Amino acid sequence: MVLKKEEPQDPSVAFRYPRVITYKHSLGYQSKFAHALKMGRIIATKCPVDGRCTIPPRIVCPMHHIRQTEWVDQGQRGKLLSAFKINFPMFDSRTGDLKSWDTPIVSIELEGGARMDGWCAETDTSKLKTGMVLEAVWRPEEERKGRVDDILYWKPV
Amino acid sequence: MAQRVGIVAVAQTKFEEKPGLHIGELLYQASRDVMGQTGLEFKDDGTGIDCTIASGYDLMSGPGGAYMFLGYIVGAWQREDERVIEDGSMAVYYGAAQILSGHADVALVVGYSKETQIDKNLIECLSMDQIYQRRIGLDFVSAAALQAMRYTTKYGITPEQLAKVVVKARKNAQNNPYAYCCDNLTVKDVLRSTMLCDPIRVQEAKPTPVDGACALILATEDKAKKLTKKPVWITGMSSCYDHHELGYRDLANCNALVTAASKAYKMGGITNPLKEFDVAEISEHYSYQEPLWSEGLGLCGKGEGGKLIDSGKTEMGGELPVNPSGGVLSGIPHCLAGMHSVVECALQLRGEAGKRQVKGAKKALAHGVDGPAGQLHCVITLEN
Amino acid sequence: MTGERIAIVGVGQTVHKSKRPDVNTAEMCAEAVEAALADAQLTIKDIDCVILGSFEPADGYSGPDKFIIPELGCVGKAGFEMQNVGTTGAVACATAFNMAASGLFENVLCVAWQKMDEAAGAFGRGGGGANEYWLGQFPMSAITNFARRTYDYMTRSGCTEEHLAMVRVKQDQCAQRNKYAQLKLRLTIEKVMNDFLLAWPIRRLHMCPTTAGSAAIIVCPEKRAKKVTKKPVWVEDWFTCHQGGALTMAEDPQASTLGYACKKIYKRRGITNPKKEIQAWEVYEPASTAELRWMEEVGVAEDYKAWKLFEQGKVGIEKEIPFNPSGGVTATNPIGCTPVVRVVEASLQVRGDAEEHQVPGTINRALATGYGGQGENVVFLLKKTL
Amino acid sequence: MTHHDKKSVADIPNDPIVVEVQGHSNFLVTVGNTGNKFLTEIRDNKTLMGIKCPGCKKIYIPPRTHCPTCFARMSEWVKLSGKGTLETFTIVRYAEPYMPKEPPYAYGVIKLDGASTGIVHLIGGVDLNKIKVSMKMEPVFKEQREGSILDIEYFEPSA
Repeated sequence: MVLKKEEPQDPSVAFRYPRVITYKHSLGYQSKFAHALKMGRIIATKCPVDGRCTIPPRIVCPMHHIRQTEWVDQGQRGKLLSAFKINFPMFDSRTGDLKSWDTPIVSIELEGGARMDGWCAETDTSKLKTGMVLEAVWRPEEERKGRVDDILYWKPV
Repeated sequence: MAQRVGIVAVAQTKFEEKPGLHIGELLYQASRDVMGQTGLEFKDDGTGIDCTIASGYDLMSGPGGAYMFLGYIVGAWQREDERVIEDGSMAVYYGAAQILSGHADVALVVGYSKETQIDKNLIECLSMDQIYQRRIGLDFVSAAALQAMRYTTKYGITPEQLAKVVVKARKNAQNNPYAYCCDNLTVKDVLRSTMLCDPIRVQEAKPTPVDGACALILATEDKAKKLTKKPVWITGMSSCYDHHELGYRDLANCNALVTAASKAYKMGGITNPLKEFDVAEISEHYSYQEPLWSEGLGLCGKGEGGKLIDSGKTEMGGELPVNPSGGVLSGIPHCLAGMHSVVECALQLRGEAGKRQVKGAKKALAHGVDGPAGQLHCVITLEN
Repeated sequence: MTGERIAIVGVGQTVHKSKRPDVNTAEMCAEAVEAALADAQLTIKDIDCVILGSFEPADGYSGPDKFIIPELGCVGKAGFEMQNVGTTGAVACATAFNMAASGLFENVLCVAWQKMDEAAGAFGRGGGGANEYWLGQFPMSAITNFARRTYDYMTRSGCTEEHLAMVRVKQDQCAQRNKYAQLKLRLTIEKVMNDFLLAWPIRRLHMCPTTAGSAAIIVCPEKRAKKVTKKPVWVEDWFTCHQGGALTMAEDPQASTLGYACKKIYKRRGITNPKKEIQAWEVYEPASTAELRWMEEVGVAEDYKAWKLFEQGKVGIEKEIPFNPSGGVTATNPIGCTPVVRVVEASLQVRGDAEEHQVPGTINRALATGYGGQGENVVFLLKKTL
Repeated sequence: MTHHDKKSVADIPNDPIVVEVQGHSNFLVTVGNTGNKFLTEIRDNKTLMGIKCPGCKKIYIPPRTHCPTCFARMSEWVKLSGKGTLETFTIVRYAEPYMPKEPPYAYGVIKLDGASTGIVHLIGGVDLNKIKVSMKMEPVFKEQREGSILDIEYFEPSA
């Protein structure tokens, strides 16, 4: 998982082959979710059969295979499900760089029922207890890009 | 084949640039369409669809594992979904083999591709071996051009003959409501268009980018008869690999296609393809491929592909209309061409091809190709 | 199944290593094919269909089969390549089984590989597109997945870090007896517990390594299989269960389809007491800690009690539960090829040819699995006699 | 449950957004012993080597370890003159980031004397419009060679 330090001495034995592929992914039906993030809101798609809300939003409910057209506001707070810290540098899949991650990753069940991941302001994981209420802290509106990291982190209430 | 495999439903989306659509939406549209036609859903008691087979390169969808959503979008939640990393015809091939094996009774085969989100040439360049051919920057376009030059010079195929292929494709596409490019081209227009990679001109290459999806449902003979009044039968199929290094082959021949075709014809009981087939859908990514693949498929003798075009036998109303849909030269996305061929053949054999219908079509030939300069071919014979 | 009954007549694998500078990817695959052909006493001329499998973004290729095929001497043969992220190898095996059972072919060769020494910077590292573009900025990987899974498991079951270390030590003991395995570390519980912490409770030693390796199997229909070999390994059944990224780890940290797949296949084959009726297990565990939950899901331990079996020393090659006698995935992990290695190892157990790490007694039935993503599983049942 | 539930989501737009996602890679491509020998000979001695199959007696270039048709292990190296005949060519007139040169430039398949196969490489040292099939060709090597197939700068028509 860590890039090899030693480069080959002889290029005829091995050589580096750097390559970047740029994808222009359309968010399609997920676009509304991105627009909501820009507005400082979290919304989720809702299954018409069992009412389960999902983030990332999905075109169909995986279990019932029925088109999900209803969007539900998920509020700004949620209950902590789990938290863990990564102690080693990992690739940032957006930039391809190795990066240290010192804030814990938390799973949260939002008021609207959907579950999602986020970063936590509290770096001491021993102070994070399952069930405690966390609140979203957003980037300033002008800096938001319609991505999940528009939510800077979650902080205990 | 020990028993026949039936195609019970087919669907395709309109092929066009759809930059605003999520890639999963394409897949949903096509798969929902065939499931709606048959009323089949994924069931685990053997009364519905048993498995899903998709086609296409992973790197086309996104950086690594991006098609993970495939399963639940088609409704295969906690079910079998598998992916053939080749042209769509190979997914049909595998789907049919899976039914013959008895492991599945009903299979959903899907293909979807979104060229607007990616540089298609770059992805194809990534198919070349890294040490020699990719290092010098070869991609599928330049590989095809090398083949085109070799083929046309060896057998004296003229630019006019090749231009006719494009004109025919675009003319046929005018009868196909799903087609992307259906402009009124003349031979002169084609020959005047910009040179892309000698001897291939821009109009002689597959239009890109284009997005779309196809879907089919395959079933065992018994189930197919119950599911539809108009089943289409897969009677023979085979794939075959050729050398990867272009220098290892004589590019004027397509030995892999000859092998694949002879195996498929033997299974399907075909001895004179030009006479016995009523319609053919051949994957021609570049104009020279129609005459060359025709030779490989045994529709004419070696080096006679150009004459076959001139004879008009492959036009609509001819002895064997080739690509009534317009085919790949009218714009079919990457890795979907072969599956689209099967879908179109099925529509022809069901008599549901609308304005592009070949009257009374009973036997059809579908062909798919992948790899540089036709390294991997797949041939499927069908009848109603 | 209504098609032909099928058997594995030959298996082969490379010696798995972290680096293979002496060969390129295609040549590495050829080694496995040579081994499988020698094992089956066939030549490449006998093969009429080739099914390939690799996780292509880690190859740097779109369609790596194109350049691998000539090196395998398979020009002019039928075939294609399969890919399904983590379960790639398993899907390739299933495809080869289907092709052989279809009656279209006599001898089907299935080859899978991964050369991870090349792929340190593979496309899509860190989760890539797997999270549907959205959660992409989170460093998602097998490590974070299994940190969560294990954390959740520990809270539910009450097992301690020491138990997790016991699992790793058992795997190492098995791997030391397997000449093809990559990591042979002579571990102790202390060594594991003091290892570098990646994400609590996952330590570096708990995770699967990056491996360069390849494996191949040859599959034949019944009649042909009986002619080719005296020791065919019959493919009794397999079940594929993918949930296609339909759940994020936030939604269900224990999301797994292994239990579901096992229930289905046991029912289909009339297996009521898996612990007795299956004598050898090769279960894909990307992190050693996952083995605990997997043991429960396949039915050799009660829910959330598998760790007690380790405490009682009941797991091992000569012990009550011969789980992963090859050393498993934490010893060797050439991604796209790993499930094929499971099938190869399970076949060797059934034949009684696993040498040093052979489970004692008659192995009438063995179970192998492939795992991928966040809960994709393929379960294979192999038998000595039909 | 809370006031959020009543909050309308209708005012949130849903026009499609296109995001750019990048897939990065930095592969360390292993050439292997056979390829290594071939590339080292080019680098150190400006020599092209073919490899001969003991079964079908064909001589392959670029070399590989196993014969693509009979799967025999090959180890017999054959020194080639490097000269050959142009079997086919093309002139690339579109630009892509992975290309080794600015277009237009030419590729050709050169059937090498003494080998059973041809090799694909760049064509240079000639007016692109004057390239003809069945020209006699020979390799031009780079001054600075590093052990890659691109140590051959291009093939040019023999004088």
